[in-house]
Amino acid sequence: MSMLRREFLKGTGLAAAGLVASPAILRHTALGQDAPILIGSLHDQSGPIAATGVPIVNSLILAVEEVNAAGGLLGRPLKLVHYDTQSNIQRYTQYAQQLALKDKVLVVHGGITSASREAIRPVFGRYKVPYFYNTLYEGGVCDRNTFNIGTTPAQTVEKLVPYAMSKWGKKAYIIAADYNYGQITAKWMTKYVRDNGGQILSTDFFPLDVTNFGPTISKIQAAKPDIILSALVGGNHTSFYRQWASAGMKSQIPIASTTFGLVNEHTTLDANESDGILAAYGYFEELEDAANKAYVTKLKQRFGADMPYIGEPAAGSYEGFMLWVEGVRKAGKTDREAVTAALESGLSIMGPTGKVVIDRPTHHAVRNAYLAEVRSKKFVVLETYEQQPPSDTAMVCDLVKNPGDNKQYVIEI
Amino acid sequence: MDLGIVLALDVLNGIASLVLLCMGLAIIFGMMKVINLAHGEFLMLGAYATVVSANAGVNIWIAMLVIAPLFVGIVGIVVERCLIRFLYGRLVDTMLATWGLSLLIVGLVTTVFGNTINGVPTPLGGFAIGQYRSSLYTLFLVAMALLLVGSVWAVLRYTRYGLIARATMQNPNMAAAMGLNPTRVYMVTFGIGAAITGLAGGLLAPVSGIVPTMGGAYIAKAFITVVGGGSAILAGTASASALFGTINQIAAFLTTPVFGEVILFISAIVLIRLLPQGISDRYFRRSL
Amino acid sequence: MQDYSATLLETRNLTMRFGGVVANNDVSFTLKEAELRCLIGPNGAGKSTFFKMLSGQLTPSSGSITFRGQSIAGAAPHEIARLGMGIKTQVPNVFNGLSVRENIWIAASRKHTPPVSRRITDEVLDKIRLTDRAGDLVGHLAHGQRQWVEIGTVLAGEPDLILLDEPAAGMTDAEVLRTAEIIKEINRTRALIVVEHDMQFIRMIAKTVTVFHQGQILMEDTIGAVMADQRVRDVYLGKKVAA
Amino acid sequence: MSRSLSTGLQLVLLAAAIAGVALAPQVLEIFTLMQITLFAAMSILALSLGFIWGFGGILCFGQTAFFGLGGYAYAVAAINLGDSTGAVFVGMLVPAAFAAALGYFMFYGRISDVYLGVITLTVTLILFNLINSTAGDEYRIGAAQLGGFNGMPSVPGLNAPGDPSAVLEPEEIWFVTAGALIAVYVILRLVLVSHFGRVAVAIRENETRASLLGYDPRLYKLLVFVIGGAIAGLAGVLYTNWGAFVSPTIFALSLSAEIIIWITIGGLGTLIGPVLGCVAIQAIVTEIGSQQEFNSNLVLGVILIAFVLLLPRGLVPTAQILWSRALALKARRGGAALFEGGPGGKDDHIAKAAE
Repeated sequence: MSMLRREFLKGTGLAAAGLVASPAILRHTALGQDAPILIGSLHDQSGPIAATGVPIVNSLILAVEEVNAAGGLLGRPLKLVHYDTQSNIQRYTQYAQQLALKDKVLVVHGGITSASREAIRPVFGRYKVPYFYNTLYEGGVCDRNTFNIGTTPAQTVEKLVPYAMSKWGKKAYIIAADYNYGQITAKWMTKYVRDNGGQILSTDFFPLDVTNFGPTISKIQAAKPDIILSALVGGNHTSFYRQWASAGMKSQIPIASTTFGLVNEHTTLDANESDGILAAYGYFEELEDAANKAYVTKLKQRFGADMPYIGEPAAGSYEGFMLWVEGVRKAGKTDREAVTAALESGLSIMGPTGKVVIDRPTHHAVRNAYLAEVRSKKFVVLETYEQQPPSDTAMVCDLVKNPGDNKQYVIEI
Repeated sequence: MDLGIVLALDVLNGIASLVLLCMGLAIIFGMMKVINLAHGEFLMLGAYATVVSANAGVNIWIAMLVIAPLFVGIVGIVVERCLIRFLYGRLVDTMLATWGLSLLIVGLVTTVFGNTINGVPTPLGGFAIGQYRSSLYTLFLVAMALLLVGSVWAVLRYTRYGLIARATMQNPNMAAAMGLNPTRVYMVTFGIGAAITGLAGGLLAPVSGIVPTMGGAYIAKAFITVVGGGSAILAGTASASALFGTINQIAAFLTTPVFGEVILFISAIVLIRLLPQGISDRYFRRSL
Repeated sequence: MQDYSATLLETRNLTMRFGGVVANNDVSFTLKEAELRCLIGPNGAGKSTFFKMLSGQLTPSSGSITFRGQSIAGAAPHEIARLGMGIKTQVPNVFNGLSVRENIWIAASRKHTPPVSRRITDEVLDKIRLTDRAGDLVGHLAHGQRQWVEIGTVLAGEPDLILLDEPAAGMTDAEVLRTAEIIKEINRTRALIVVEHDMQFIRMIAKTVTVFHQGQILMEDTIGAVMADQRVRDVYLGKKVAA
Repeated sequence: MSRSLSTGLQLVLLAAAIAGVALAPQVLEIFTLMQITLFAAMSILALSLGFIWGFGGILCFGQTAFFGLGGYAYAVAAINLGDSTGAVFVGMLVPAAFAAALGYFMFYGRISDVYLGVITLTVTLILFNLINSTAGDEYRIGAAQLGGFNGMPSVPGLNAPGDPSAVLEPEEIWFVTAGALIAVYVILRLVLVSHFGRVAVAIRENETRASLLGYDPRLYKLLVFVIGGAIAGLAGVLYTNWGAFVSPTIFALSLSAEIIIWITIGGLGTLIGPVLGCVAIQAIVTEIGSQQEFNSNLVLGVILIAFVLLLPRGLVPTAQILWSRALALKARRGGAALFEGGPGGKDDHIAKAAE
């Protein structure tokens, strides 16, 4: 197993050598007609957030290879300049400056947590490098230089909560990670539970390093909810599902989550710990359409059987990348203003998740949302919601009216 | 009433987890005055050893109770031979080296196994107390903690190694004076400390999320508990675990886990301020 | 003019217990201005514990200490030092990582301006005969020389009362002679209490001797009377037998 | 080396450093300048712990508590005041006051050694946990939203004193940051040759002896701790200003440990050592992220272990020892006495400090 893995890594390293350029080589690249178009990538490849970062980078590498195999962009090859941000916010800022000022990339795809996005977004704004944030997040970013491709709560929570309530009951107990994403998602959960005539028994927040959920499980039992709405995040929080199942609670109170699967919980947990959990995202690897099948097959072929589960962040990054490529094609040049205008023109691509369009007023994506249930360590997609708009961010953001806007709004719910 | 029993179980579980987490660190710190910052990674290695062997078809109990401590114990001895033994008496250097070691282990495990690994389900299932349900595995953890405390006590109290260990704790030159090879005593001690930590990792594997960086969530708490407990390995670890475990679990139930943690930390500071040498030196002066 | 009959230091019923062990029991002790007193007694007689209580390193279990009429029992060491007491401890207690000159200078400069401190430092260096090693790290010196450095730091602080715990230990014969000389010289203006085992040395300097035994004062008299006393002989003989 | 010569040499080096800072924007590209601005800010943090640990003998595992408080205090004050000038002082005063309270609690409570380390570490964890859980809207100070785990984005940058509209350019921020580093270095040097500094070092050497000579070790340690806290706060201010961003990871345990690593690698008991160690490690860690072959943690782990085993005294003391050996060899040949230590020759302590 380990030998295989090492062999695989070596193979990947060699294959990637020509593609993921060493920045040292890039320092003296001439910007000639045949010079590659440089595309920046900032994702965590080590540390706690690497579980999300690795599939994203794999997906971007695939996207670059596909474009290059098809003759490149405007006749020029693409080259990915990637830095491992090491799950450290300071590295994000450092490498963002490096991408903008030294490598002089034309676009950057990057950032996983909202904290990392907010650290680098101003850097790209200041040095005028278009920035794509492709991960699902809490919504509210309003910045003409930034494109947010991932889903926001209005696109997923709005579907998940009523579905779970109609299936199981009206009394909900919310458990969420204690940071902005969790806090804001919990607010949206609360809103949709109330809108559907339900009741919130309690909302508990957990710092990302909490591993012992014993007291919480007792507390939930004391409250006797019909459903648990979970926005727990990360490896440590996976403990909750384990301890919940081992207390024999899984058969008693069902769980619906907007985060289950982000760090492959459905594959790392045992089937009897995870079966029946509901989740909603903009993408599932199990989607049946042909575009997705092709995408998944290519990724698995390219990176071997060890390619982790492909989640929304990886697929979203692929689509964000392809959107920018389409924007450049339509504009006929790589100039920032021209590409932004092209992207704002209602341009769309067909990605693994289906059709993706940039919503002009918010710079978010109008895209499909899916609802799925875990069965035998796989997601089974139950519902498809076509072309969901980012209606949450739309409440606060209108870049057509205020093109100079540049902040993340907290949406009053 | 039922809730009271469930709560009491939570508290016991909190104490038992702390005892399991800290014992290995306490032995290494108490006897060798080495602060092992790779403690969390030893724990992680124990969990990985369990999960990998269980996924390879080994019986879960053997994976947890035999393979995990054995594997991490061997890792501990290798680490002691290759690294720690050059640094005895240099507290800060050992911290630096074990910090480096912890990064190295995280990096190695990530390189070999990737960022996530398929876990093992919790064995044993649940049981009911009135209308509440709790996990039998929790009771098993409590029993294992008791067993561990009992065995460490018996070893220290009745075996030749225990005698040597106690002598070394009181006076590092004692072992040499008794005609023993302190190098071997240290090597064995480090190995045993590592093995116990591996066991703890194995025991926690079925109830934790298992990722290469999981050790980071435990190291600070273990460190604070061990120092708060004082120099007596058993009395110190047990009493500090009991105190902190109770405070943490009750505060977490009544308020939120954040305040559970914060209150635990504040009580640790108050404890150290009141008893600067740790609990055991104040109340259990001549204990093990 | 100093009043040489005035009391400088007085302890009343001074007692120190460690758990069940009584290290000092009911010690009442008086020292006059500019007096030189020697303390003798076998190991474990409580001399060092007595010094530690005087200098503030230990807080007495009960009893009082007055220095210049001020109660100092339980005061912090630096407060007592500021009142004018200096101590050379049994184990050399110096700044090993600093040079000889820096050691002395630190002591001298607490209450003096830099030029005065430098002058005092030079004088003390001369007195302890380490001028030519002033730049060396104290940690690199021989044991006897480190004793000298510690005595030097005590002198540089210009205390009115100096406590010396085994000043001659580890010194060569010549150094012992020199120590005795210095003690006598200091004693012209200041009071001293000297703990020592070396009876030769005691004979060189002693006027009045206090004998400690099992934490208590056994007797207090001139050197001649003490040496002639049967109880003292028994104590020391007993010690030899025990050893 | 005579004292006057070493003072002269130091002045020459200082002049060279100032000239280097002044010329840097001319010769370096803007990105490199921003990178070394960061290194300069971190070097100030390294100096703060290098001072209290190397010269005050206080091993603080939680120096990031003051660093983080400085960063947050600056951010909150700058957002509320509009002008960054006052905010810089707030960013130093808050951590200094916090260090004073914490130091009083520890030193006057006679807590020492490893217990001191545990308390500082625990305090840092508490701050991290508390700030981390301020994600809700209700946690705001004036106009500043604390933001929990995500931190506070768009922190106003430094502006010309009194004129909030004149936000400094990267070159000017470089001058301010590097200037602050030099100023802190010079101030610490002066503190160390002052009476206060020499007593503080004496207390590090032997606390009992110092108190028996009439110095109150608690007071001196407290002052050293407060100075270190204020400097760490300044580093936090400059760090926050560099990234225009502050988040709870500024309190992270890993950063606390990293500072200790900088100092150990550079050389404890020197002032230049922590700076060199900091720059070296920061540069290495940054470079690691540019390569794809190995996991970053793995590389850093190997480097640290190699350092401890091969160069336990740290870079600067090892270089000094080699240098003095070379000189001694020369002296023996030439028969001249080159060494004359004396008060103020702080580098005498290196042998000890490297333990």
